Amino acid sequence: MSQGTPPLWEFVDICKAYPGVLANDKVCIKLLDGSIHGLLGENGCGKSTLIKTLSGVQQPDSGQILYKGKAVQISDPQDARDKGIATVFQEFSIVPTLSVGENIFLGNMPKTRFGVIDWKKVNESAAAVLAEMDVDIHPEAMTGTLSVGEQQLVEIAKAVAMKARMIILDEPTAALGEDEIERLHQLLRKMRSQGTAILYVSHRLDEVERIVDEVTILRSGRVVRASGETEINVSQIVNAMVGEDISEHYPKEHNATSEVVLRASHLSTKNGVHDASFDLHKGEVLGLGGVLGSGRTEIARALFGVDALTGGTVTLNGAPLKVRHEIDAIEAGLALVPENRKFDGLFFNFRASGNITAASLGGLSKLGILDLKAEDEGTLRLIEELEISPQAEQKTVNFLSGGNQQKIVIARWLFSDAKVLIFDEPTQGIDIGAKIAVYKLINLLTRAGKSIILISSDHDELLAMSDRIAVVQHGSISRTVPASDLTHDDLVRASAAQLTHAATEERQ
Amino acid sequence: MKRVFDSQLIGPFAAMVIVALVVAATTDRFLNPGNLSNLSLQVSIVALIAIGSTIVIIAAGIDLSAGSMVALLTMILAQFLKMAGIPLLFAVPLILVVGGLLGLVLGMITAYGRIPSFITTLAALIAFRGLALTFNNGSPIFSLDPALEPLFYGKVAGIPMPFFYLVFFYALAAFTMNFTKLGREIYAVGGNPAAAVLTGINVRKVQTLTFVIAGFMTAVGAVLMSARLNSGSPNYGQTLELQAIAAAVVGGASLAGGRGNILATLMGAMTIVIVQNGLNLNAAPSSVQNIVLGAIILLAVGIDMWRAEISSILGRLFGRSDQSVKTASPAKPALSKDA
Amino acid sequence: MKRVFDSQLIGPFAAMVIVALVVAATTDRFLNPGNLSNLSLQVSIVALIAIGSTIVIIAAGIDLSAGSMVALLTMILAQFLKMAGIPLLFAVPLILVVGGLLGLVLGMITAYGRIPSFITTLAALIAFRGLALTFNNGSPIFSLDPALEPLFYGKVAGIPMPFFYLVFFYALAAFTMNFTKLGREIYAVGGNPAAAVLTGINVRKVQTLTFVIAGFMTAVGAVLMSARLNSGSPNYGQTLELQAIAAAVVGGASLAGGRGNILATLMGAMTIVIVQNGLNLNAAPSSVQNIVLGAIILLAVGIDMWRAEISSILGRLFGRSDQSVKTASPAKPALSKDA
Amino acid sequence: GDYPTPVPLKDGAQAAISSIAPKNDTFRIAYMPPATEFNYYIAVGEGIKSVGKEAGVDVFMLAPQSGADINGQMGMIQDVLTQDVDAIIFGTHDEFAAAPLLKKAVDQGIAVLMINSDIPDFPTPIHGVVGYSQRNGTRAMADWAVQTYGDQKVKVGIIEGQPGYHSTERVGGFLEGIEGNDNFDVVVSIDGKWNVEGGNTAGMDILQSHPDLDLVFAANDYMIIGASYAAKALGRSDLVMLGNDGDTSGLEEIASGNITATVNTSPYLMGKAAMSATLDALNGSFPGGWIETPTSIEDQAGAISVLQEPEKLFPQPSKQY
Ligand SMILES: Nc1ncnc2c1ncn2[C@@H]1O[C@H](COP(=O)(O)OP(=O)(O)OP(=O)(O)O)[C@@H](O)[C@H]1O
Ligand SMILES: Nc1ncnc2c1ncn2[C@@H]1O[C@H](COP(=O)(O)OP(=O)(O)OP(=O)(O)O)[C@@H](O)[C@H]1O
Ligand SMILES: [Mg+2]
Ligand SMILES: [Mg+2]
Repeated sequence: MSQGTPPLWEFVDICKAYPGVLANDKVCIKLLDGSIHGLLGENGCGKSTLIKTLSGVQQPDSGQILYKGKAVQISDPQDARDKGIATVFQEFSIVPTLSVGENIFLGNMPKTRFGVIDWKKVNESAAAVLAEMDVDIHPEAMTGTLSVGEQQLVEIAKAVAMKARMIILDEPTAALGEDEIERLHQLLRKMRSQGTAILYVSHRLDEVERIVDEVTILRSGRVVRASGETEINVSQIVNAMVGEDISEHYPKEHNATSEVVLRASHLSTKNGVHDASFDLHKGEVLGLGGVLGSGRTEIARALFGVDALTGGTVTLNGAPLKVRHEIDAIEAGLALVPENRKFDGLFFNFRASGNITAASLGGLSKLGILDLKAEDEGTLRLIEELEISPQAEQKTVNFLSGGNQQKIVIARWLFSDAKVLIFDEPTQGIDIGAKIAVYKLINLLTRAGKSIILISSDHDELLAMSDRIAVVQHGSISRTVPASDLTHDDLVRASAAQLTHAATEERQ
Repeated sequence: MKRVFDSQLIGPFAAMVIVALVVAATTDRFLNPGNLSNLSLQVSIVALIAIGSTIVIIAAGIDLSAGSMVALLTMILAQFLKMAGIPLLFAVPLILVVGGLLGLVLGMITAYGRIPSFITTLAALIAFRGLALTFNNGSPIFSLDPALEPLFYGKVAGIPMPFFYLVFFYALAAFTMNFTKLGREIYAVGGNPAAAVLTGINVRKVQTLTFVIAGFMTAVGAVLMSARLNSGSPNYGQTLELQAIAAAVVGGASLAGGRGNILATLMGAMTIVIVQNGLNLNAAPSSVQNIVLGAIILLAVGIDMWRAEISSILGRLFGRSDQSVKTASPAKPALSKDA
Repeated sequence: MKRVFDSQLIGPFAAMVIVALVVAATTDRFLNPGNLSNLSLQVSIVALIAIGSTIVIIAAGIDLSAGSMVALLTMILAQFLKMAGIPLLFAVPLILVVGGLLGLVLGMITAYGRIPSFITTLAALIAFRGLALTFNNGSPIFSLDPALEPLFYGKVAGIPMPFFYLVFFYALAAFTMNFTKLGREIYAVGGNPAAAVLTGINVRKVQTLTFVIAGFMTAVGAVLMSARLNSGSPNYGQTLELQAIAAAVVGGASLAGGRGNILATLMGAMTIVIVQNGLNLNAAPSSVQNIVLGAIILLAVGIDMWRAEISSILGRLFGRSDQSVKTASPAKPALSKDA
Repeated sequence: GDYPTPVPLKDGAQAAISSIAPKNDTFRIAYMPPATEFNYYIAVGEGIKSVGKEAGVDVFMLAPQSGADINGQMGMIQDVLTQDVDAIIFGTHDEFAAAPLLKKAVDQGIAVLMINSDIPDFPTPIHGVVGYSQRNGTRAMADWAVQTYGDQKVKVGIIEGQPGYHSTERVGGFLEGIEGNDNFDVVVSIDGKWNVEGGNTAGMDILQSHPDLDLVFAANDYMIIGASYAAKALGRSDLVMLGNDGDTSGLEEIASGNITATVNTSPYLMGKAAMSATLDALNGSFPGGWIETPTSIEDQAGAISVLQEPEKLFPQPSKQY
C-alpha cells in the first residue's frame, strides 16, 4: 500500500443514530485499492449501518466521506453506483418475480439506441457474468424458483456485473456452502489482483482468516480495532470483538449414549430425499454434512412432516412414528429450528412469550382456554435460563438482536419439552458470542438426555459440535462416521466428490 | 384483563371520544338518552359484522362478502318464515348455521384452494347478490313475522336489545382472541403463516375457521337486519362489508395481519356511527357524509402509521426528551411492503 | 416481442376463446358483425381503466377508487362544459390532467404517507362519490355537448372509435411495461420493494406514478363514459373498480405484486364482457349474470393457482410422464403466505 | 286498446307510427326497465307479461340489478339492438344516455315505448310514453294531507330519494301541494337512498333531531316503510306517514296501520296499458303519445279495497283481505 496516495474511500468520524441507538459512533475506516478489508463485530454493532451509509441508502448524521481524499456526498443508491460502489446487501435484494438477467442489471439495464431496453443484451451480458463467476444458472430463469444459495449467487453477480472499483459484501456467504464460498473467494482474489477495493463482512471467522488482508472491528458502534491493530487470527479477533478472552469457541460436551432414540430407514420424499437412513442416539449430536442443495433441509422437513414421505419409515424409541402433519411430529417430541428464523421461525407480532409457547398451545390450554399464568412463568424462566435479553418480554421480538431471536426460537422447543431437536443452520448470521451461547444450549440439552440433529454449512462448527456426522449426497446419506474421524478436508472432499453430479442435475 | 384492554385501545378510544365531543358541541340532541339508545341500534349491525371482519383481518385475510351475504341471508330467512313456514325459533338458528356454512365454503376455497381471500370474497360479493336475486323473483319479502321485530326493537329494562347482543358477542370475541388457543393461533397465522405451520398450527384450518366466524357473525347481522326492516331483500347490506372493514381499520387492525384488537373495532364502529349520526342530526347532505367518512378512515390509519412522527413532533413542541418518544413508537421495518 | 406475448398470455387467451365458443354455441347472434363491434364498445371503458388497475396491482398496490373517480370526473367534465363553458377541445385534456392529479394525491398518500393503498383508495372510493355529489346538488347533468357523443359512438372506416383507443393505450402500456425503465421498475417495486430501494429505484416515486397512470386512465374512461351517456352523474361507475380489478385478476395479475401482463388484462376484460354479452343475448336475468361473473373470477384465479395440480392430473390422464409436469409449474416457496 | 286516450307528445318528440316495421310473425318484445332492484318494475313487468301472454307474443326482460348502473343498461340496449326484436318497452334513469341508442332502434323499425315516465319531450322521437304524472300524484297527496290534517299545525319531515328526476318531481309535487298553507311547516328533508334500509336510518335520525315532527313524507313506499319501523321503535304511533307507488307491500302496511297513505300508481295496470299500446303500435292502431295512467290516494280503507282485487296487483298480497 503506497503511503502517498490517499485511500479510495475513507470514512472520517461517521455517526449514525437510529431511535434509541447510536449505531455508528465516530467510525473511521480506510478502504484501499486492491485490498480485502474485513469488517467484523457482534450482531448489532453497526456493520450494516456503515455499509448502508457507504451505499447511499442512508445519510450519516455527521462525519465525512472522502473519495480519493476529497469530501463527497453519496446521496442515494444510484449515486453510489455512479461513483463505482457495488454492494451485496445482507438482506436479500433480488426480485423473485423477475428473471436472473434482469435482476443482475436492475437499475442500469442495457438500452438500445432508442432508449428501449435491449433484452438480447441483458441476457447475453448476464450469461457472461455468470460464466465469469463459474456459476451455472440460466439468465432467463425466474429468480424466485432458484434455491436460496443460487439466489445469493445472483446477488453477488449483480455486484460483479457492475465492474465497480469498490465492492462491498455484507455476509455474502451466510447461505452458501463450502464449495461456493471457495469459488467466491477465488473471484474476490482475482478482483483484488485487478485493483478492486473490497469490504467484506462475515460472522464465519474461519473464512475471514482465509481471505482478508486487514480488519476493522466494531463494538457498540465504535471502532475498537482499526486496520492493522489486530493480527488476523480467530482468537485475536474474537477477543477484540467481544471485549473479553474466550478460551473455547466450541465448548463441546460428549453426552451421547448407545441407546437409539430415532431411526430413519429408507426415507424418500418428492422434494429430493432418496432412500436416506440413519440412527440418532440419546444425548447425541448427529451432524448432517453436505454441499448446498444436497438435501439436508429436505431430510429435516421429511422427519418433521412438512414434506410427505413417499417411502421409508421412522421409529421413535422403537415404536413406529407416523407423521402426517407437523403437529404429529411435535406431539411425538420432535422439534425443528428452521434455517431461516425470520421467515419460518418468528412471529414478529408477538413478544417473547407468544413466540416461546407457540408450539405448546395444546398443552397450555384446558378446553381451549389458555393458562396465561403458566405461560408467563415459563417464559420468564426460559428468559433467565437462556440469558435472553430482559427486553424480550417488553416488546415484540423484531426489536431483538439476531442472537436473542435465535435463542427464543430454541426456547420454544425447550418449553414444549421436545426430545429430538433438529437445528437447521442454528448459528447462521449470529455473532460469535451468540454462537457460543447456542453451543452451550446444545450441551445443556444433550446433558438432559435429548438428541440433536445439527445441520450446518460451517464445517468447523459441524466437526466440533457433532458426535457423529452423516454425509448427505443427493438426498441420501452416503456414510455416517464419528466426527473425530473426519477433518475439514475430508468434508470438503466428500462434498466436492458430488459436485459434478450436482451440476449436471441442476441443468436438467 | 391487561391483555384485553391493552394500549392498542387508547388510540381508537381517544378518537371516539374526540368525535363524540365534537358532535355534542354541534347539537344538544346528541347526548339525549333517546339518541344514545338510537346509536346502539345503528351501530349494532355493522359492529357485529365487524367482529368477523376483524378476525379475518387479524389472520391476514379480508372479507368483502359480508354485505351481499346479508342480502342473501335475509332472503333465505324470509323464505324460511313465509314460504317454508318454519317457526322463528328454528329459523333464526338455522340462518346462523347457513351463515357459518357459507363462511366455511369461502374459507375452504381460500385456505385449501389457495386463492387469495380478496378474490374469493370478491367473487362471493358478486355471486351472493345474484343468488339473493334468485329468490322471489328478486323482489323483497315483507312482513316476515310479528315476533321478529322485537329482536331488534325490543327493550329490556329500558335498554335496547341490540345493546345486549353487542355486549355478549364482543365479550365472547375478546375472550376468544385473548384467552383461548384458537385466538392465539389466529394471531400467529396472521403474523407469520410459515412459522405457524412449523409450530404445528393447522394454518388452513385456522384460516377457514376465521371465515366461519365471519359468516356466523354476518348471519347475526342479517337476522338483525331482517328484524329491523321486518323483511328480506336482495338489496340490503350494500357496502356493509366496507363499513365493517372500515371499523376494523379505524380500530387499528392491520391489513398485513397479526395485529388488531376486537374491542378497538367496536370503538372504530362507534366512531363511524357517531360521525354519521352527528351529520344526520345536523341534516348534512350525503355528499358531506361520504367525504367525512373517507377522511376519517384515512386519518385513523394515518395517525396509527405516523404515531412515531407525531409523538416526536409533540415531544419537541412540549420539550419532552427524545428518550420518552422512543419507547412509545413501535418501529416498523423501514421498507415493509405495504403499498 | 416474445416479451410482450409471453406465456402468461396463453391461459387468459384460452379462457377468452373457450368462453367465446360457448357463447357462440348458445346463440347465432354472437358472431354477427354488429355484435362484435358492440363488444368493442362495451369492453372499452372497463378495459381502459383496467390498464391502470393492472399497473397498480403489478406494483403491489390496489386501486378501489376508480368507480367513484369516474363519477367525480364525469361531473367535473359536465361542469366544465355546461357551467364554465370550456370548449370540448380543452375540457377533455383538462379532465385527463385532473384524473392524473387525483391519482397523484392518492399515490403520494400511499407511498409517502405509508398508508396501505387498500385504505387510501377505500377512503377515496367513499369520498370521491361524496365530492361528486357536491356538484349540481347531486343531480346528474345531461346533454353536455353534441360533439362529445361521437368520441364514443363515432366510427372510422366502419370501426368504432373505442377500438382505436384500446389499440393505442394497450400498445403504449404494453410497451412501457416491457421495454422502458419505468415499466421494469414497476415490476421490481411490486416484486420486492426492499430490494428495489437498495438497487437505487425510487420506490415511492414509482408507486406514486402507478397511481398517476391509474388516475389518468380512469379519466380516459370517464370521458368515454360521459360521451357514451352524454351526461355526468354522481351515480356513474359503481363497481367499475371491481370489474377492472376482476379483468386484471382474470388476466393473471397477482395481488401480491410483481406479476401481471397488460395484454392478458385485455383478454380478461374481453372474457368478462363476452360472458355478459352472451348472457344478455340470451336474456339472462341479473341474478344469473352476477353468479356467473363471480364464478368466472374464482375459476380464472383458481386455474392459475392450481396450474401445477391440473397439469399433473391431465398428465396422468393422458399418460404423460411426471417429469414434464415439473417444468410446467413454477415452484412456489413451500410455505408462502398466500391466504 | 284498454288504456286512456293518449295525449300528443311535444313537437319533434313523436316518431311516426308508420315507421314501425315488425320482422317476426310472433312478435318479440323486450322489456327493459332501469333496474331489477325495484319491485315496482317487476310489477310493471308482470302486467306486460299478462297481456303478452293473452296475445301470444314473446316477451323477455333484461335489466341491470342496480338503477345506478346506467352504463350496464346501455350495454344491454346495445345487445338487444343486434337481435330481431319488434318492440322495446324501456324505462331509464338517464334519458339522454339512452337517446342515441333508441334513435337507432326507431330507425330500425322497432316500436319504442317508454314506461313509468311523464316526459312529453324525450330527446329523440319515440312512439309512446306510458306512466302517471309524478308531480300530480304527490301534489294530490299533499292536497289530501292538507284536507285531512290542515286544521292544526303540522311539522313535516321529508325523506327524499337520491337526487334525480324522480326525487325532484315527487318532492316538488308535494311541496307545491302544501304551499300556501300556513299550518304546514317543512322542518327537515334528507336523503333515504330509495330503499328500506336508507328510509329506516333517515327515519331514526330525523325523529331524533326533530322529535316534534307530525308527518313524514317519503318519495317512495320502501323508504316510508323503513321510516315506519323507526317510528314504531321510538313509540311514535301518532305520526302521519305518507309514501308513493302503491307497491303491494306498501298497501299492506297501510292496511295494517303502519303507514297512513300512499299514492297508488298501480304499476301492474301501468304494465298492462303499456303492453296493450305496444301491441296496437305494432298493428298500426296506436296513434302515439303519452298515456297517463291514473293514480289515487289510498288510506287504510282505500288500501284494503285495492288489496281486495289481487288480480290487479303484483306481487300478490300475503293474505286475503
Ligand atoms: N432501520 C433501523 N431502525 C432502527 N434501528 C436500527 C435500524 N437498523 C439497524 N438498527 C439498529 O442499529 C444497530 C446496528 O445495526 P446493524 O444492522 O448495523 O448491525 P450489524 O452489525 O450489521 O449486525 P448483524 O451482524 O446482526 O448484521 C442495531 O442495534 C440495530 O438494532
Ligand atoms: N420449495 C422447493 N420446491 C422445490 N424444490 C426445492 C424447494 N426447496 C429446495 N428445493 C430443491 O431441493 C434441493 C435441496 O435444497 P436446499 O438447497 O434447501 O438443500 P440443503 O441441503 O438444505 O442445503 P443448505 O442447507 O445448504 O441450504 C435443491 O435441489 C433445491 O433446488
Ligand atoms: Mg448486518
Ligand atoms: Mg438447508
